[in-house]
Amino acid sequence: MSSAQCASEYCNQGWSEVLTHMSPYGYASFGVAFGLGLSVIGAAWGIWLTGSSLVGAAIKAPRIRSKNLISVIFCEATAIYGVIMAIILTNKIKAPETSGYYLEDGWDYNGYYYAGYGMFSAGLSVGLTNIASGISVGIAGSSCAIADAQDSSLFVKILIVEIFASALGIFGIIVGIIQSNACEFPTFAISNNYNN
Amino acid sequence: MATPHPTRGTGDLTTFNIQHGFAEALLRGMRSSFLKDADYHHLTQCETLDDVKLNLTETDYADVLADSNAMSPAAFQKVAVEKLVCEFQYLRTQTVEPLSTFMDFITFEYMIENVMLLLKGALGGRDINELLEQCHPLGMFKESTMRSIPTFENSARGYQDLYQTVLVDTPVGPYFAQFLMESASSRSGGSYNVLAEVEIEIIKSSLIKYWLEDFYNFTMKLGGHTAEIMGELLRVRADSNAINITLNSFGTALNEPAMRTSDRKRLYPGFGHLYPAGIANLSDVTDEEELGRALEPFPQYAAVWNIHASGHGDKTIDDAFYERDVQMLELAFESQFHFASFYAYVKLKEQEIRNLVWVSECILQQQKDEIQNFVQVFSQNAPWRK
Amino acid sequence: MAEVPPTRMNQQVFKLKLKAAQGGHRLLKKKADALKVKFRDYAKSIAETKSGMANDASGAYFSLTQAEYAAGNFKQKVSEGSMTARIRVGAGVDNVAGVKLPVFSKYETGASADNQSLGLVGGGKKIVAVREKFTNLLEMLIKLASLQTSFQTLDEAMKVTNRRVNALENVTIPKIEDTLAYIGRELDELEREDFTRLKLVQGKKEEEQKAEAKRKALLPIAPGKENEADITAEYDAGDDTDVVF
Amino acid sequence: MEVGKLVAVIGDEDTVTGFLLAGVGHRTAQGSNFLVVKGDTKLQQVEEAFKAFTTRDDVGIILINQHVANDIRHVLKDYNATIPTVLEIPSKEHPYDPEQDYIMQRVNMFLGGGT
Repeated sequence: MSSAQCASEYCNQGWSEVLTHMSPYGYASFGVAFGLGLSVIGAAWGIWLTGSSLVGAAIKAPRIRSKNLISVIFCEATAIYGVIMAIILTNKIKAPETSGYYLEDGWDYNGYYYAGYGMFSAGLSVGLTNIASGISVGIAGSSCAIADAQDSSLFVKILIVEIFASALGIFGIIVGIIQSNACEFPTFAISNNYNN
Repeated sequence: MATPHPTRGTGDLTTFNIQHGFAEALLRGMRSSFLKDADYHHLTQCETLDDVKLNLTETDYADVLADSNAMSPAAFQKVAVEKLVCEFQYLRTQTVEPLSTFMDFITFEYMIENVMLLLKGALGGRDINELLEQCHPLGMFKESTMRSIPTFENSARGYQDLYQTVLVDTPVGPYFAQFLMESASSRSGGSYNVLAEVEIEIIKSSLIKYWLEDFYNFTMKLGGHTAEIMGELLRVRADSNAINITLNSFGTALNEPAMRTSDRKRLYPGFGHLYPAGIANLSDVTDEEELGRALEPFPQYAAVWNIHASGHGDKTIDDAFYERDVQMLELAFESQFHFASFYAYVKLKEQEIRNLVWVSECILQQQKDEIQNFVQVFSQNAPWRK
Repeated sequence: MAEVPPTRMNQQVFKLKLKAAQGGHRLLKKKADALKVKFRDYAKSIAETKSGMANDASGAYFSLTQAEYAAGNFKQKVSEGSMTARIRVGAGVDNVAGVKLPVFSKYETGASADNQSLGLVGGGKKIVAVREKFTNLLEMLIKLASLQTSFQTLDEAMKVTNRRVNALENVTIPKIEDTLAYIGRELDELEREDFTRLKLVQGKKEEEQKAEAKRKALLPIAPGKENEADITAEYDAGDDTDVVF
Repeated sequence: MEVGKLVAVIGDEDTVTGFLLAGVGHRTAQGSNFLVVKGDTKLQQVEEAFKAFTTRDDVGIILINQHVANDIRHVLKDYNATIPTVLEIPSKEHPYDPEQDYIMQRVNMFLGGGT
């Protein structure tokens, strides 16, 4: 690292330093943000894809408009997965009970970092799978609307495809919950407990 | 030629709908307006045009027919074309770039026809209002521009003016420019000689060629599924144009040795499956036998050619090409997330209108034996679905 | 009739006229029959050609429909621009029973066809078929036109001939016959008048003779008088039956 | 002066197109030898065209669609010259009806009455 560039002691020595120095609370919160945000992006994308087709196809075949809201709801479901995950994760972030600027001695750093990284990954798992799920539900939903407009018997068949696409999001949330299950932010120092 | 460069791509599977999803779904909604097998069946059973009209009122044509007292094949055609144009323009208003440019490209073909019609009418001293009525409504541009085309005096200067002030302003102007330029370089004399001496049909074929090339370039620049599917459609169209021009030139002045390379070769589009090797062969053929040999290396056209060569009484090369076209256009229409479906829609609708006219003409002329000889659109019984 | 003086000479003149009229009538009748036969031929072939033409025409129109299906709307392009007729009709003359009949024949100027490149991008073959069909139809129509003009001319000629025949038959000949009859009647009348006059004169003479005889009975009979009495005795009323008025 | 006479056509678009393709069309600065009768063509126009064709001495035959002929029957009845010959032909939409043809009426009368 070039010290000439970075003479100050507060200067970060590259990304690795940033990432390693980031607080587990930060990681956990980012996990929440990614989980929710990416899910919502996926859902919005899917609704966009479905919605434009749905509206367009409904002009010539108005009967499809309420039935095909199911496709929109499927997309919406991915956002809900994100919200559920976000709530679960948020509930797991607990502030330390100790007061003061520094963590107490004997603080359970293992559990502390485990919880931070775990929740970050759980959020990413949910977010990324939900993006994929949302887009794929959107594409299938778009085709569903168009197909249904021509032949209503196709609706159920394409809906099954949509359900499979939607299931992708569920895989994400299941894995995400399992990932986050073991994450428990320590609220007080373990060694202090032993000492007392 | 300055093919307009698309401002942005068409988008792919995941992003196409963001810009064009609505318009595309709208277009697909119109698929239900195609006449179905049962409709065709009923239509071919009709005895009079009254019956035809009655049967059509159960289809998508009900509304437009209700407002008109059309009772002849020509009137049915007029109504149907107006409906198509109305739908097309509705679609056009719902589109954004680059789809809107793409749709404009579709109309250029008809614009070329209209300009040629006006020019020829002007040479014959016809009434402008009468001419305007005959123009294809899909190829209309600004009325004041159209009106000013036949007003030019019939002289060399007049045609220069015509090109410089009027045609250059139209979307098809560049094609004229290119045509005039190429003609000027191959012959001496100004644009007057060209417009007055070259047969209108040949000018039109040249312009159509430039248009096809331009359209093809534009499609290639769009990329993605559009380039893939639309490119194929245009390539086949270019090829069938080249084959047809060769075939139909037999027995006309175009087949003269001198004209073969100078004029006929210039009508062949500069792309397609036949280009460049096949085109080179085509430009030398002088009769049907040689044409058949020139097409032999291209299995897809050799098959079509064999239909013509084997002389099936009721099936001509035009029918064979139409059948191929319909098959390809159907496939293009059925796939999603690209622009070719818009082109396919217009062409398939045109085929349907042609069928409608055919059926009603057959009924009118009491030619029941021939009534089945049309290429149905989206038929469950089509040969390629069996 | 009255203006014709009933004389022997006029009777002779009218007998000649009658003969001439009957001869003319016979000739005209023959001509009318000849025309009628020809006319019937034409009528038959017109009927045949017209029904054949109806078939050909529908075939030709249908080929146009087929071409339109293949080449799109090309009709408006055909009627645009200036053009020169490639096919014209020459007029000849045919002679039937002294009637001149106009005959049309197709005549090709040899000018090159307009709109040769029509349907270049598709349907050109179909348009060529339309050309052929309509050229055939046109040939047939030109033939029909000849037939029809001949038919009309013959019709006219036949009417004139028939009128003449009828005029001879119903007006001229009866008129001459009437005149002849009148002349004969008048001549007979004159004859009878003479006869009556003769009878009267004879009666008078007989009375005179009787008176004479009475007077003579008183006198001796003169020789040669029996002869006179025999001649008058031949004029007996019973011998005159063959003259009937 | 060209040899031979022209064939004039009065009829609907299909009829005129067909015969033009066959090569009867003749259009000069003075005018053409055909008239396309459309739905909106006025009767007067047709009458005038017919009269013009019958008085032109370079026209030998006038082909006229039967349905058009029926519209101007009054003019046709008055026309009794032999040349140009007026020939009634069927049109695409109106199949040939011998009943309406003056000549065919004569023919049928003759054939029917004569045999």
